Amino acid sequence: MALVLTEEQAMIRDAADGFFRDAAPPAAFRKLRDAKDATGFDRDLWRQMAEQGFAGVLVPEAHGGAGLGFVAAGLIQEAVGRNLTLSPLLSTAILAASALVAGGTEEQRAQYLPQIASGERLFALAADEQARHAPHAIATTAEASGNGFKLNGCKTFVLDGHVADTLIVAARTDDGITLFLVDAKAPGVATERTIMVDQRNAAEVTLTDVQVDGADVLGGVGGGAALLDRILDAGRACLAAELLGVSQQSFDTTIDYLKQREQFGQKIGSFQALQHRAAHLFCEVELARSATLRALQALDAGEDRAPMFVSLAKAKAGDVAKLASNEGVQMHGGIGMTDDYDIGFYMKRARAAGETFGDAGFHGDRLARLMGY
Amino acid sequence: MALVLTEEQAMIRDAADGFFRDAAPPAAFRKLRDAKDATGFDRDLWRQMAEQGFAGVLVPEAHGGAGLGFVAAGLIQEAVGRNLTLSPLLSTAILAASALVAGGTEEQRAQYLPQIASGERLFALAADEQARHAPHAIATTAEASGNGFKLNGCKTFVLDGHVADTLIVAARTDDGITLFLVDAKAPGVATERTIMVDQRNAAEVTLTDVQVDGADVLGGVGGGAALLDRILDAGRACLAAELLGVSQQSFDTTIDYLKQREQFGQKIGSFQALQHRAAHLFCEVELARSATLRALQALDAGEDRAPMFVSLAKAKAGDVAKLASNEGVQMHGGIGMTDDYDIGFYMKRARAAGETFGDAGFHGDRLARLMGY
Amino acid sequence: MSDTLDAFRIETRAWLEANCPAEMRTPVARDSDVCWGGRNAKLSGPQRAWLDAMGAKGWTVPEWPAAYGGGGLSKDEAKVLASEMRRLGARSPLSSFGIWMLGPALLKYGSEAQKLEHLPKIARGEIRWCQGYSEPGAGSDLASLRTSAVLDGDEYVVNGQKVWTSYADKADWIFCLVRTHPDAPKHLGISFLLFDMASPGVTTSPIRLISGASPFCQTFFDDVRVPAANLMGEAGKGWDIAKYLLTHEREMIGAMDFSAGGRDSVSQIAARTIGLDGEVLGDPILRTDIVRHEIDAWAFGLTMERVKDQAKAGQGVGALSSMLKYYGTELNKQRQELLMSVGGSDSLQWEGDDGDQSRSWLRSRANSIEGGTSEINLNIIAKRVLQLPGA
Amino acid sequence: MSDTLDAFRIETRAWLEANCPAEMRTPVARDSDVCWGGRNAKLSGPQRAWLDAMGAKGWTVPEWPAAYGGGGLSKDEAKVLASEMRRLGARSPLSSFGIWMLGPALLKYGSEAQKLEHLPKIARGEIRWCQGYSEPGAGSDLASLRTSAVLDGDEYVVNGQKVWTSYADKADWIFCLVRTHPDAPKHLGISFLLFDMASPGVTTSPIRLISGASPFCQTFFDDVRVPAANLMGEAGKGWDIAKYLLTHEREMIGAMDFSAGGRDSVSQIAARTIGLDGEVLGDPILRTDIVRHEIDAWAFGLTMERVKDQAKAGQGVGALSSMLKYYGTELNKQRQELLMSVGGSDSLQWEGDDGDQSRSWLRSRANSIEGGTSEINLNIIAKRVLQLPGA
Repeated sequence: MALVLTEEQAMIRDAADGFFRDAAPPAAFRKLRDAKDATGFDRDLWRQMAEQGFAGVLVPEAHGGAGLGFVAAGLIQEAVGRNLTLSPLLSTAILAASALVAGGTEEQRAQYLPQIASGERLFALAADEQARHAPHAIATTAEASGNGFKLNGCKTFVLDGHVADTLIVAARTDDGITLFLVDAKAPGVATERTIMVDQRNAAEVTLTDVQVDGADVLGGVGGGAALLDRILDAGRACLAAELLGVSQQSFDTTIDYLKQREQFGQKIGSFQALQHRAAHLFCEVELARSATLRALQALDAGEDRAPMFVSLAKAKAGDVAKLASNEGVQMHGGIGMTDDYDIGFYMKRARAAGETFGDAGFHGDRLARLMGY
Repeated sequence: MALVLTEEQAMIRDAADGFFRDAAPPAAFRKLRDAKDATGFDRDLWRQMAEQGFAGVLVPEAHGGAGLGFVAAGLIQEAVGRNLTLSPLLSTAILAASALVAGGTEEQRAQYLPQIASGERLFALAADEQARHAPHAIATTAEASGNGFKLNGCKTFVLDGHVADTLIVAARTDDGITLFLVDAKAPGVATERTIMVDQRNAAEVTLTDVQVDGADVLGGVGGGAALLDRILDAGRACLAAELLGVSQQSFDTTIDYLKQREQFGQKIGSFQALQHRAAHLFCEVELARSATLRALQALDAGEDRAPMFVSLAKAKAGDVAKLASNEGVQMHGGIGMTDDYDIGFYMKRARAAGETFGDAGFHGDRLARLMGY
Repeated sequence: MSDTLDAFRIETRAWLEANCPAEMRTPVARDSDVCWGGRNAKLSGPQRAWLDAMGAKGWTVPEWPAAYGGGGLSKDEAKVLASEMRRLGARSPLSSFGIWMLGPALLKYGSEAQKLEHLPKIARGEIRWCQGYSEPGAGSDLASLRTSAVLDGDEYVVNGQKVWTSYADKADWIFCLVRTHPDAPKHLGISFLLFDMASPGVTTSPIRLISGASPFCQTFFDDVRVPAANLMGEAGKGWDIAKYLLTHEREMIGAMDFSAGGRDSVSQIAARTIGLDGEVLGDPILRTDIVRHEIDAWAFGLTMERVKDQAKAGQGVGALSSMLKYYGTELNKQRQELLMSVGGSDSLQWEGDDGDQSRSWLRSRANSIEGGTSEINLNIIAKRVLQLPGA
Repeated sequence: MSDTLDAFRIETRAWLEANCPAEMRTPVARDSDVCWGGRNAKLSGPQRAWLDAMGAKGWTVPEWPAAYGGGGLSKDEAKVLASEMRRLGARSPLSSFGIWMLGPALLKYGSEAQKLEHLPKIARGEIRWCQGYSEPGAGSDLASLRTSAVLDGDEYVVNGQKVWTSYADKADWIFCLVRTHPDAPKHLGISFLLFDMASPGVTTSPIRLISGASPFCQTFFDDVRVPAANLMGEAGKGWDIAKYLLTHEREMIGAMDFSAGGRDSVSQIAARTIGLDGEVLGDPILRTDIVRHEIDAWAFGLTMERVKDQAKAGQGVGALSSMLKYYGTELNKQRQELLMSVGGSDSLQWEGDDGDQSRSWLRSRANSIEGGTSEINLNIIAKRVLQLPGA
């Protein structure tokens, strides 16, 4: 497959760029932050995103979605990254949709996928239990009980857990890990919202004797580990795309600033030391772009090597976003440290998205293991 | 202890600087290289070094040495590093002298230490058996035989093994590792010289049923591992000092070149990108200097933490010498790649000395383990 | 000599035991535990007692001359005092830009009248000072500042704007760089002026940083009238004083950020947080990054020690403040990046005490900007230390 | 169309089967396996047969027009030829700076007479070319070159010195940058001259590199007389041709150094040499460095692919040759540093075959210097791609 966008994909990119620039630019992010509302994002924006087909980007057309695939999803996430847009896109449209598409029964797909595409139901993935990503380290238990299971355990870093209607919970059953669809309002589910450094919302979710039905098993009993990896890889690739957007916007903003700001009677962009750092950063952003596109294509094609490409992309895009935003703040000097400028927001988002579902170290280690060393 | 040279040490530094600059500068190194002689260094220079007290720098005055200690030895090695001087200083005056001082019996010390100080006997440490430094991975065996032992095994990277009169061999005995003093001309000892990238000489030494006497055990049967660590730490700290000399000379040469060479109608030293890299390198060389001095002082004081300081110094000085010489070649441009200029010699020596007795990765790992992580 | 010192030690120990309140012998835990003094200081009873006792002896500034409110101690006596305070766990009675920055400059460049007026009040914590250096258009290129001071009779009339004035909203007086000679070459038109922040025409507004609140302000001067006698040093020679102070500041920031006393190393925190896998840290890639950082941090710490020891031994150390500032602050940023990685999602929290780590990380990003950027310090090393040619 | 291509493929396959000697179907193992052509070429029988057969069809340069000795193939046909040659494992019949560098420039800037004279001989490997660009005082600042060419009747008289002329001692002709207009601004006084290395007054001497022997020479011109008709393009406009060629060269070096076909990755070599400890490489710190390198190397490989794919799709890719040159050569240096670490003391050996690794490492250090230093390429990215202002 050629490493270029198809015409359809180029159109999606242009549409997403235009939409987020107009409807959810950094100024909207700032406004939401200052308002400190309980939702943490704009439900009206989410409705518009559903109308645009973004919420259903991974939902097959048969279930009311746009069925555009991962490259398209990545292009939308990249625009989100450039604009710092707050929305349940990742947790619902990427993670939950790919979970249901890959592991859902016919009934589950028919029930939930249209609700994802229409934007009416929000999901959250309750997998991590440790502060450092270790997806198979699951202590939450699911014991057989009645015609279903009883869940007990504590989940951390549950993105959008505070607003989710349905949780996807990973728990340990006799024969491995199993995923469950859990009503967030079910008895025994306690959710505590946490606001993160990047204004995203994560939650601590405590499950105490939560009763679920056998029909709520997602992907078969004991089949959760492989399914979880697929869901996480979908999320990681799209996070790589978002990190790419963060990098590109940090870079562009910084280059603009280098062309405007004067010190010592010269534009600071004329100083060779900054020029060389900017030129190096340009190369790094291009590398992150190539790796990310390849990972998204690999997911679309269902390649066996997709996990390798995903780890490559997440590691590289994460490191580059950190470098781009750090260099951005440093080259902005003092004003880069002020809340009045946006560049600091990109640094915060780079750090948080870089951490989410495994940082560059995690994915470097995973990649090496997948490659046999 | 203050991190400064004592007056005596400052005098030794000045004497060593003067001696090597006059008697064994880089031009002498080049001449020896081009002559391709079988010894690989200048025996007359070695005699002069003995007269100066350099060969006996670690030999106590009671045994005819100067008894100056490790800081002094490091200052001599630093001058060696600056001048690329070829000599058996490391293998004989540092490794063998510290082995005998730390582990020799009264008889062994009385026999060999004066011969080291006078320069008349050359030694080589035959410890490593793998291409990557792993000092306790010893497969060479010493089986009880007669009133002594019979040695069998293969040693690699034996510095100055081709000219040594006496080998210090590490071998495995029933109760651990034991060191032996072995006559290099004893039956069963086969030595093959190898010329390295930096023109130093290493040898492959094969031991086939080599018979040694019980009196040739150094440091007690089974006491070799701890003694070997002490000997190696002495060598590592002095190699750090040599690497510091390599760094400093690479740096100074490069700064001079930046002040002379013109391109685009300007001195290239006026280009800010090169200035910043040079300024960063300046800091790195200063850090290497501090770490090296501290390690040598720790050895002199016999501190428990000496191994940590030694690994710190070897890791830092090795990395800095690599950086300094690589930056040196790059900033010299094309001529830096030619054999006519000396800067390439420093790059070669930085690589080889950095590798010897553990590279920065080895010592980083060792340091982390010593610190408990 | 040693006998005299011993006597001084015994005496000092007794005095500290008698005068340092118990509450002042506990570690500083929160911002309000730090005593900055000043006209509007809100001090607890013990803070006030401790400051007054130490101020009266001049031991807030042990080595300043007694005539200016100092303790008049020798270097060795001052060391004894410091060690005895450490022994007791006594807090510093006074944190003050007056002590750290203005004082040394006043001692070197001030008139006798200025020294007598200002130094004792600094020593006793009566007046809190702030520093008026940077301007919106003059950051790294500080000398391009435009705040003007025009002589009108025996007063200067000051107009302009400063940024990054730490605690300007809490300070009583400001030491301020102003342009008195608009037509002179830019470094020669600058003067060093002292004035009361309560003067009509001075207003301040706080700057919000990415890490949340901040001590920094913007400060505006609108026809502020300052007696000409408040000029420090000669008119047009303020740049020399500024450079002197900046060098001082750089050493302080480099050293402070790096070695905030007795804190745990990254590896200790990581071993606690992540745990070991056998004998080594449970994350092999992060372990590599941590050990590289600690090698540099340790070698840097030894370098600070060596610089000090060489200075004591009377050996020239060159213009090393820029090296300490550059390398120390870069290391501190790296430390914070590593601590963020060690903490994982826990360290992404933002609100309340849980957000301490993320705020420390964000705060650290300013280290390589404030008090001379890393780039400026590399320029200085290249030009002053290495003597590389100008462009 | 596809039918025609299929027919071409069948025909080509048959021809190659018939004409490619068995000896030319084995991988290139040593320097002498590479055929450079030229008047003094020492070719084996099969090399000669293969070169002559391919040269006669113009398939050494498949896409050049047949009138100039080329194959006259379309892009798609050329791809078919390449894939059929790969299928057979056929070696390249001819390595040549004439094909890679001078040819494209001749096609773009040469006169009809020059094309007819030189291109067929390049295609058939009859004449071997070298490049006369750098001078001792003109490295990165190539345009400051001083080799002079003064018109004397209908001849130029050339005087001066070139360095880094690859294989000058083996080449038949040189394409050479000379200064024809000493008083013009430096970029405008340069011309592009072609001449025979056998001309009286041309001497060469090899340059010894730190890695041992080298293909590079110094070349001296002492009153060398060159027909004025050998000027390529307009007098004084040689700089445009030089820039065109340099861009070409940069892409080639960046790509070649990086992806020398099918070689093992560092991790494969490391796993073989060091071995695994459980599932992971036996050296945790080196493993970290290797995985970081491979992430970059892989992402860079994908970027080269993307640049090519975008070019095929007709999407502008910007002036990316500098990026490929800069990043590709830095990666290759890093690869060699890592391989040295993997090999430990074995890789420090110097003599004979045992010294291959250390010589490859030393050779790689030139990658970021030759054909435009990393610094020059960063300058170009900053200025041409990012449009940052000049100093």
